[in-house]
Amino acid sequence: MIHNIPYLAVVALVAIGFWAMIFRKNLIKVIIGIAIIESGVNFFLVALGYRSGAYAPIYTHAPSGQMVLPVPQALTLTSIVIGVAVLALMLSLAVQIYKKQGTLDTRKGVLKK
Amino acid sequence: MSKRDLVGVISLLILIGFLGLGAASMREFGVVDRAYMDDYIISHSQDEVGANNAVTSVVFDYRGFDTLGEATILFAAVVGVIVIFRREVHE
Amino acid sequence: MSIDWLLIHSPALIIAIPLFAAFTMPLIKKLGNKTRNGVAFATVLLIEILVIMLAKDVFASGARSYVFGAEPGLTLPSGYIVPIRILFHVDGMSAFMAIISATIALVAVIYSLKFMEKETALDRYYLLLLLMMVGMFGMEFTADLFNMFVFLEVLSIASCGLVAYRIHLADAPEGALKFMVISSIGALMVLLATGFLYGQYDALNIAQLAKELQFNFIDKIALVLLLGAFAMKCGSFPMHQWVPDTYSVAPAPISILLVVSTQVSLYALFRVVFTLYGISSNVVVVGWYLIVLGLSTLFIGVTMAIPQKDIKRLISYLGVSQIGYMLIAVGVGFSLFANPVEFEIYGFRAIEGGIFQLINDSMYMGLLFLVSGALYYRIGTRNLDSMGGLARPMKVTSICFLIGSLAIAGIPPFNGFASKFMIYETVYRFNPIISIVAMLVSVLTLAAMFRAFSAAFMGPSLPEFKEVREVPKSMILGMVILASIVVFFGLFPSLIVDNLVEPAVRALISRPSYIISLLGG
Amino acid sequence: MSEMSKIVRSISNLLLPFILIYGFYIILHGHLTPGGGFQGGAVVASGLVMVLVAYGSERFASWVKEKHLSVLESIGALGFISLAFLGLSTAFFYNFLAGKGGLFGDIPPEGSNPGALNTAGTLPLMNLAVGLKVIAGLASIVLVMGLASHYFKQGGENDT
Repeated sequence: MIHNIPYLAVVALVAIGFWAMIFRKNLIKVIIGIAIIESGVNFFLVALGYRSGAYAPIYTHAPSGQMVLPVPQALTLTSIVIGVAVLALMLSLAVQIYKKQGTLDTRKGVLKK
Repeated sequence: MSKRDLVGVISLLILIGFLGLGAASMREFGVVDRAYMDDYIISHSQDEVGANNAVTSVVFDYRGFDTLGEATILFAAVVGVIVIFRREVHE
Repeated sequence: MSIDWLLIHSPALIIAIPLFAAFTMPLIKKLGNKTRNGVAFATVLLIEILVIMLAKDVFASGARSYVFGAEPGLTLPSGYIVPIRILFHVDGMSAFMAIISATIALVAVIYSLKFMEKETALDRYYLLLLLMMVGMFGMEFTADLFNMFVFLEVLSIASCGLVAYRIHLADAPEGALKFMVISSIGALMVLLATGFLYGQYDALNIAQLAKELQFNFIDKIALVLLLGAFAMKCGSFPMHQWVPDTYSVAPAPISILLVVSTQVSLYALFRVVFTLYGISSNVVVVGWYLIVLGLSTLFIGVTMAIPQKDIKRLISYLGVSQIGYMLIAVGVGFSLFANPVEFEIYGFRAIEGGIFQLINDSMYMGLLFLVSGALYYRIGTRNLDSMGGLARPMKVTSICFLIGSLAIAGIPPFNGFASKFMIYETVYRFNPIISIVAMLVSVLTLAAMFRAFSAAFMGPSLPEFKEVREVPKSMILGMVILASIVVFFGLFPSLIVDNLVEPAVRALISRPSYIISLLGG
Repeated sequence: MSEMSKIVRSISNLLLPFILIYGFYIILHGHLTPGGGFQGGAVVASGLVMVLVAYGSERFASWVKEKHLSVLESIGALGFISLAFLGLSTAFFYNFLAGKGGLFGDIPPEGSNPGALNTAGTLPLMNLAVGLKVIAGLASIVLVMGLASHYFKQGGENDT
């Protein structure tokens, strides 16, 4: 159990993100919640690839010893870029919503019908 | 506390318990017992691809197709933002 | 460049050619509108031809796999035990789905040529449409969980841009944002599940994971996450609210592609259930989960549809309820999976009914959305109360709407009847109550569609619609293609079931052959 | 966004060349050291965004047009997918330059080594293409959003 603290931190991040999504009334905060979940998942992927005491999987001037797993790092890179793309789109839509309705409050019409 | 909040709290608690149990029963952090795919890449990235950086060899060679998808996503997002903020919508 | 070479590389080319065309779009903007429309049309036509060629080959001589970045056929690196690279695996089911997506995309482009003419930035419109197509094909062909996540995101982001395309409409940013929130949560759940599975088995390939799966606690969590994510994305209860909001603001050709994209999520759900987990999971629990999900979706969708005044929202809610039929049929089939005798008697036929319903649904839903788009094009409103008497000026449109509504309600001789009858028949043997509920929903669907038809097309001609004419020819062509498919499938259901649906279902349920064809014996 | 003070502008002028060089270094050495097209592209784009913030989006837009950026982005994406297409004699995404001895065709010595630039086949070229794409893409996102916020502040409607 105590060895799994990084995974538990992932659960905490995901939970915080979902909390923000469900209970915050400001659209920007909902989007921030999604971004937090996103970072939690990225953290999970990177944590899966770690080997205790190992080095980065790069041979340029590499010290001798084990290397950590390269695939999760590549997956995380992909997922970070996807996160940026999603964030950019959602924030643009939030700007347009604000312009049309003059509010970002989810209780006042936005996203509720 | 409204009904909606109550549903939210309950589903959040279920989620936390569920994922928390899963995280606690995962393999120990830092101990990788099976890594057939990753060990192959670590040992072959230099002779197959010729790259010192195994991560880059995964990103652009072994899983290059994912990276094409990723580039496509960024492209689509840029186009989407431009479409959302265009000034004239009728010709 | 022989046919053989083309067939070997076609899984990659079907993705790569539209991508290439999409990336060229901003460069050819200067060459004029004709060139742009020509490139978009030529690309989808070429892809349709390639998909049909590939599907014919797959149905005739078995599944094809493709390895990215290594010699064809070398799914495992020589002398090694696990796959390293990204693999594509095109079996009967993938080819079946690809035919649906390619056909609908072709119709959408034909319809868009006139329908979208007055909008600006059309190069970006066609670009995103092609990217949507790429996302669907990627999800259908891939045999890699992470790759599936990537294409799921390609699909959602491209569709989000298109849903928000008519940004001047009051609800457009909201509909798009709702869609984006649901999609990104779904995609993150898929990614989390991928992480759980990767952490245990150090594999991302679906066949490799299926081979090693032990169905322990963590696998169960991953299953729940994947089921939840794809159920959310296919618009089933309780996450169905985004569907009408999104469909009603999107342009009509995009709505029909969104219908197909929900079905692609459904395909991913079936792929997870049948191929990734299959018999090693608790089939009765998963089967009943699908049945309950389907029943609630069926019922909620149709009850929400009846009071709607906006024609597109009405059709969208009916679309939600149609998803329920497929979930029920496949759930019944899957819950009998562990019981070979009963599975042979009616379980297999139930799945066939569900998959046949899938192709039929995409066709008549597409037809109905195109008709609603045609009405919007001519009279500029989606409100049923302000329409009336349009049958006289818009004859073809009204006939198409009639065909679509009879098909969606399951009236013979249209295609909806053929597949729904298979579902009633088999589900009745499983549990009569479910079957009766499903029939009841059909009656309610008929009532909703009848109301819409009489409100829009019947009655006296209104004075403000004196000037209304039939829509342009390319839009008619798009509707007529779908209407003739609906009629044809309804007249010759056994032809379609034997030649298209059965190979697809055989491929879907045969988990061992999926594993063997990718990883060897 | 409007222009910031003289101090900010001068400092950003001073920093820009260093950021650009650092970013291009990360892009070009992607196959040897940590980094690559995405990371280096993000660094360069953030340098451009710094200039945008310092000078305001209107002045930036008079130097760099959004349509030029989208052409650059298309070229980067096309370069990337063309490199993947060129391997099609074997398979899509086949690394057709690695180990052939020509351009980027050397094989590095096994194990730890100081690293030679002329290795890794198509990887450096793909890094460059992706880098170009990311620079143009991220810069145009920020530019479009900046221009739009300026436009909205003046009470402009976008449905004219």
